Amino acid sequence: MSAPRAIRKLLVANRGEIAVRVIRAAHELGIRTVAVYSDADRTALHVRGAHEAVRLGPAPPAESYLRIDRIVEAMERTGADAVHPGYGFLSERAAFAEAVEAAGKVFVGPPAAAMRAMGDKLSARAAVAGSGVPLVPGAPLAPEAGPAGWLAAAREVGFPLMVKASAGGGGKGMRRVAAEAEVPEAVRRAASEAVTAFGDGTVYLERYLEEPRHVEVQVLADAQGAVLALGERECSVQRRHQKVIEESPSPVVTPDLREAMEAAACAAARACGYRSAGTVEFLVDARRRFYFLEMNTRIQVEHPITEERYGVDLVKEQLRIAQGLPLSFGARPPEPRGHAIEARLCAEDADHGFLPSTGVLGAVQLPGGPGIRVDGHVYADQEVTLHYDNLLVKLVAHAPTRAEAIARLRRALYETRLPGVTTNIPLILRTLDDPRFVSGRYDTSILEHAAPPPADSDDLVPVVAAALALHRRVRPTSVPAAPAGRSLSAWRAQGRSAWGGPA
Amino acid sequence: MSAPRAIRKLLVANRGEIAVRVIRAAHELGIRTVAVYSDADRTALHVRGAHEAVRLGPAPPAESYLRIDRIVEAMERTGADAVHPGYGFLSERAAFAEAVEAAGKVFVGPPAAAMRAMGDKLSARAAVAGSGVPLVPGAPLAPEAGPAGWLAAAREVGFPLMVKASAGGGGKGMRRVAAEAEVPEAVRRAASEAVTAFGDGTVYLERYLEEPRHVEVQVLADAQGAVLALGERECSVQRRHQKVIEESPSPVVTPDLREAMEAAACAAARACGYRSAGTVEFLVDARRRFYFLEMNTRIQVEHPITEERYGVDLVKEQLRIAQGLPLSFGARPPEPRGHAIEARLCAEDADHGFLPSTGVLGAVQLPGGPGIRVDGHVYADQEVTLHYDNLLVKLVAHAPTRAEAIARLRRALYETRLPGVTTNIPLILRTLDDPRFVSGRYDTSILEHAAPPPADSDDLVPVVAAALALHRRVRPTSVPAAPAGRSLSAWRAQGRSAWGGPA
Amino acid sequence: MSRGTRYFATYGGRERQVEILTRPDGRLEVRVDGAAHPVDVASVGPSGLLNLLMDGQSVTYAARFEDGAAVLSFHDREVRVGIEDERTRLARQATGKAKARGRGAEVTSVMPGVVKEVRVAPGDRVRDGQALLILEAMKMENEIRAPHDGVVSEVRVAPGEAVEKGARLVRLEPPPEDAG
Amino acid sequence: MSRGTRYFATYGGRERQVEILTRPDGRLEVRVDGAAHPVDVASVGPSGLLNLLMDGQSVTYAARFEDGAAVLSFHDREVRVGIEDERTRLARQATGKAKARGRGAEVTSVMPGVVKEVRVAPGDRVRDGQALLILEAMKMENEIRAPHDGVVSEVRVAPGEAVEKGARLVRLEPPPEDAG
Repeated sequence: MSAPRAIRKLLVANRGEIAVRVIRAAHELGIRTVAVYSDADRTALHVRGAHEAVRLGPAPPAESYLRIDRIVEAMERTGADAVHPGYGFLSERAAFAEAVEAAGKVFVGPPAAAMRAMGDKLSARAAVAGSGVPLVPGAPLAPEAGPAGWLAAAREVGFPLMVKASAGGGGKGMRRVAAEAEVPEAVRRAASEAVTAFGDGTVYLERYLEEPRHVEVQVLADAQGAVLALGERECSVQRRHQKVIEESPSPVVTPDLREAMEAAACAAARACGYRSAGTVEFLVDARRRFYFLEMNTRIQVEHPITEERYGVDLVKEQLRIAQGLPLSFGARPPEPRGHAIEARLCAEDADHGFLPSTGVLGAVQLPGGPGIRVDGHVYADQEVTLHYDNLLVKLVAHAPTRAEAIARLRRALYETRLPGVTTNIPLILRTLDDPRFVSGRYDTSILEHAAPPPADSDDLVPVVAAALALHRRVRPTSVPAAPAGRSLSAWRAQGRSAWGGPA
Repeated sequence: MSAPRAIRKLLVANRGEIAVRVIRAAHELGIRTVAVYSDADRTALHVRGAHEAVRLGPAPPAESYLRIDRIVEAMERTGADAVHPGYGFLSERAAFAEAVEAAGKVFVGPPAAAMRAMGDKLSARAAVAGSGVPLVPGAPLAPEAGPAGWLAAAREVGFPLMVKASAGGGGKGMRRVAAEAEVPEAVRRAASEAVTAFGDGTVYLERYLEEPRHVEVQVLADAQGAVLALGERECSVQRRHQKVIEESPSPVVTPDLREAMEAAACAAARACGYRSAGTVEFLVDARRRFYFLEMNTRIQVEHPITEERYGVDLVKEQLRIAQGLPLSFGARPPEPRGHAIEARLCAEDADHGFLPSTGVLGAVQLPGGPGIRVDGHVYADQEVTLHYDNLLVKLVAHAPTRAEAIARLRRALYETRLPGVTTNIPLILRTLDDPRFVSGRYDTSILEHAAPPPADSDDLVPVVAAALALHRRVRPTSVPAAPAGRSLSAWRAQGRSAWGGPA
Repeated sequence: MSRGTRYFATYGGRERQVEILTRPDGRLEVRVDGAAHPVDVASVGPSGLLNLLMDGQSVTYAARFEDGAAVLSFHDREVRVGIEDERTRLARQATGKAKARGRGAEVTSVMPGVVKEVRVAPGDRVRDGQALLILEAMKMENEIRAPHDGVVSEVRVAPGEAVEKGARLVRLEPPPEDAG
Repeated sequence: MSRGTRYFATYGGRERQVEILTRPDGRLEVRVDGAAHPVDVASVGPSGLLNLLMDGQSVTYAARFEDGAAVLSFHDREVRVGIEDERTRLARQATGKAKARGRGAEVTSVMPGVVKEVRVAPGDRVRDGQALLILEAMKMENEIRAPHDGVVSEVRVAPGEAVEKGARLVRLEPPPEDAG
């Protein structure tokens, strides 16, 4: 690892909302930024937001955002002295951190050794085993053992179990297995997905806990040796192991449990010589016992809910730590305030098997007002493609109480318009109304048993709305032709005259 | 005043960002909302955000938002049981509150008697005079006294002085007078503006303090008799007496001064039997003496900076108080956190005499991320007209320290795009860089001595940018015709092929 | 006021007649099964959104048309309303009912993606739920399964091929009568 | 590579020649006073914004054209660049210099608004800075003042009239020679 030093120019090796997020933090610290982009992202917000931008290659990640060589070359070309990897892509590849450091540049993240220990879930279990952190029963899996060997390992762990990518995260390379017959196919598919997503097909088995809650603890560790926890995030609202809604504090975590989990998280971080921001994930069972799941050695998608409660900018802290500075707030984190919830707005048809939705965004309308934070990368005319993950916007609501935060998030979702694609907003709204969510008594299966979309009502509004929309379509002669160019007043006038004046 | 009772349906008698703001608070409390609109606002965000909407009349305020009769009629028609007046328009007209209460409905605001006492600046001075609140030297003005009489009153007050509309606010009906010769014209113009803006041409004279800072204190008073202050807001960055940037806490206010000003503000509120949210404005002179200026008996444009620091939703508190509920946070306000700054983004050409700018907004891009709150009413294709004030968006930055809040606001302003109109963003950015602002040592004259826009540099970017933009215009044959309808990919493709691929 | 344009809307299992008339003052009047409803509709912005004021509600929505239905996107849900104008209905009635479906069935892609792997070939017998092919979309691999028992009569895609939503992937014929 | 299109840009008190060429691969090359600059420009969204990558900068801007100049809106400022293509320049040079300005001057409206009051009449002598009329815009009353001493030769608007930005309001002739 190179010695800490001042960062003057930061290359952000990512795209989407997290690239925008990192650029924001850098600019607030007076650090110049360099964006990198694939051909699909030429006009993306992170390209426009950064001071400079360098093309990496064609749209597929393997030819752009996963190209370590091109990213290091872009750092050389622009004179960037540090790189922030965001999440996903190269963020947990120790080889990337090493390549950056070999070029004499700063990697904004943990030491490569800590990434290696924690990035692989198997070695992570080994790393924390000695530190008293409780572990879920599990077993490694040798590819060469073949189906028979896999089955033997599976029997040892017990059913139901999970096949998981060792290098994984975000639900990719993950399969739940209920019975022995499913083991071979699940292992093959998980390994194949893991190769595609992470370039590493190693998978392992882990006991599947019943009614588990997914609760994670945010840690910060600086170069001076301080290791601090900033409370927990409840991440049990998941579909296909992708988090959809996260909240802090967790409704299930008592002050005693929090203290124990924070201590375990700090112990795990110390066990691997951690530095920077990191997240220790736990499963909490129905009896409030917790088990170490993995450590994410990067900034997490859902980090804003911690930031809102603590008034701490975690990305700025990462940048401080990478420069050898101590944490901004001294020896103790600020007192957390209120309750925060994040919803991930994704381009997908949640009511039809969570199918991804693609298209061109129209005039997006994002919410605002008190206690609403928007982290997105959307803009009018943006093409939503299949190349990257389908997260468009993270909405965070912060309020004095959990009930107020839920009400605030609801109203913000009602304000949001992302025309041109189908989003999971209807599902999120129904989840916020789900009695299990409202009571706080839910586990990671909540979305599997989600209420279906409401049945058609006898409300006349849809009937009239459909007729008016068709009327407009079939009677174009009754309206003036849409003017060329941007004569929008005329277009608006058409809307008025065609559809009638005030009631 | 009618007895407090539960509000089930709230009519919002306003437009623009404050109407959107009030609707947000109501929806979070589960209260149904009714918007009212003029013909210019048929598709405005507040109309779309509310559950119901009622047309008031043509665009001019006198025929729509100032029509008490039509608003009360809309309440009757929709069954609204309460009205929130926002700021401006009818918000400080006691007659409006009385008409609402005569109809058996709830006015969300102070008792009409308190509005009358404080709404008129002359009676406000009288009301607080007995409570030990320090007053600026001033004098009433009899219209019938004529120029000679006015001049006599002006001599008594002393020069320089201000002519102010008694019913005024927001810089309207206000004139600074440096010498005797200017008195008659200033009085006539101020009175004329006051008639237009407030329907009341009464004006008065007040001594003009040198190097004054405009600092106001937020108060909340509930029906149970609690009267609390929530710190101050520094509002000295003004142009033509319109606030442009506000911050909290004020860089000039010491803990002792804050305590004294909060006590004076609460005394003023008690002196007029106040209830609801209100703001007591003070001038603070170079020697940190403070003088009562007026009390605004409504929610204030800049209320969000207080909300961000205290974690309190002032509009929700107004709605609670109107229903007879005590303040949500008990006997003491929460501890404030960090520093908050608001910038008012207006459609005006600040570099050319603050001329109003009108037009049709294009694809607006609003900022987000940590510590950024956006209160706006903008949307793509919105027509910005001359009928209403030119406030488009309020940006609020909240951070642990003043320096971080300034840096955060700067980066948020850089993210903001409001194509189609000219805005004051360049002026705001230059002000945030102004050494007087950075040091916190500024007074209400800061914008009078603002730095001019920077001179042209020898940067080649503008040269190339201009040539490329013209090239696109004069060589239309080299690009495919813009496709009809929403084939935006083709349009984007045009942009790519015409302007070259990746460098 | 003259007779307006009639539409037939099917929603919530019920068909209603909607008549849209232009009043002499240029405003629209909407009648649902004969009952007049005051409405006001305005276009919002460049994305084809409409704002409808009706029956004490302010509702903003977008509409697209698919197979004789309007898919309406409200802020919190998508709703499907069968909709037909009078002329279309008369024309359809004159040419008889819609053609009966053929016996075979197409398995179509429910999402855009790239075919990663094809698991079946023409002539294969498949079971309800059996994986026919693997489609990769947004870095997730999705198994496309048989909607019922049958025999593959045609495979229309090959590995590596990009497909749109609704693309026909595999044609399935009903299983022979002796199939269990 | 063939000769490109030439533009003449005046900015910061200096004129530069900008040549834009299309390379064989379809990309553009920009030369400023002969020196090549790698650039990449792309349209962003529906509002005519352009993003320019050049000399280590990512710059997003909108352009409008007024009187032979481009007004460029960057995120933090508006910049005016005189700009002319070669053809226009040649045509202008052929027809001689722009006509000299007439001796009288028009006072134009610097903003859209409604005329509230007219303070002068044809024949009036006015002083530099004297209020000619009152224009109301956004509820503020603004005095439109004489840009120099002169004599009113024509008043083109009346109270109550709505005027656009740039509208001619009053014509001022130079004052008689004896004016102080």
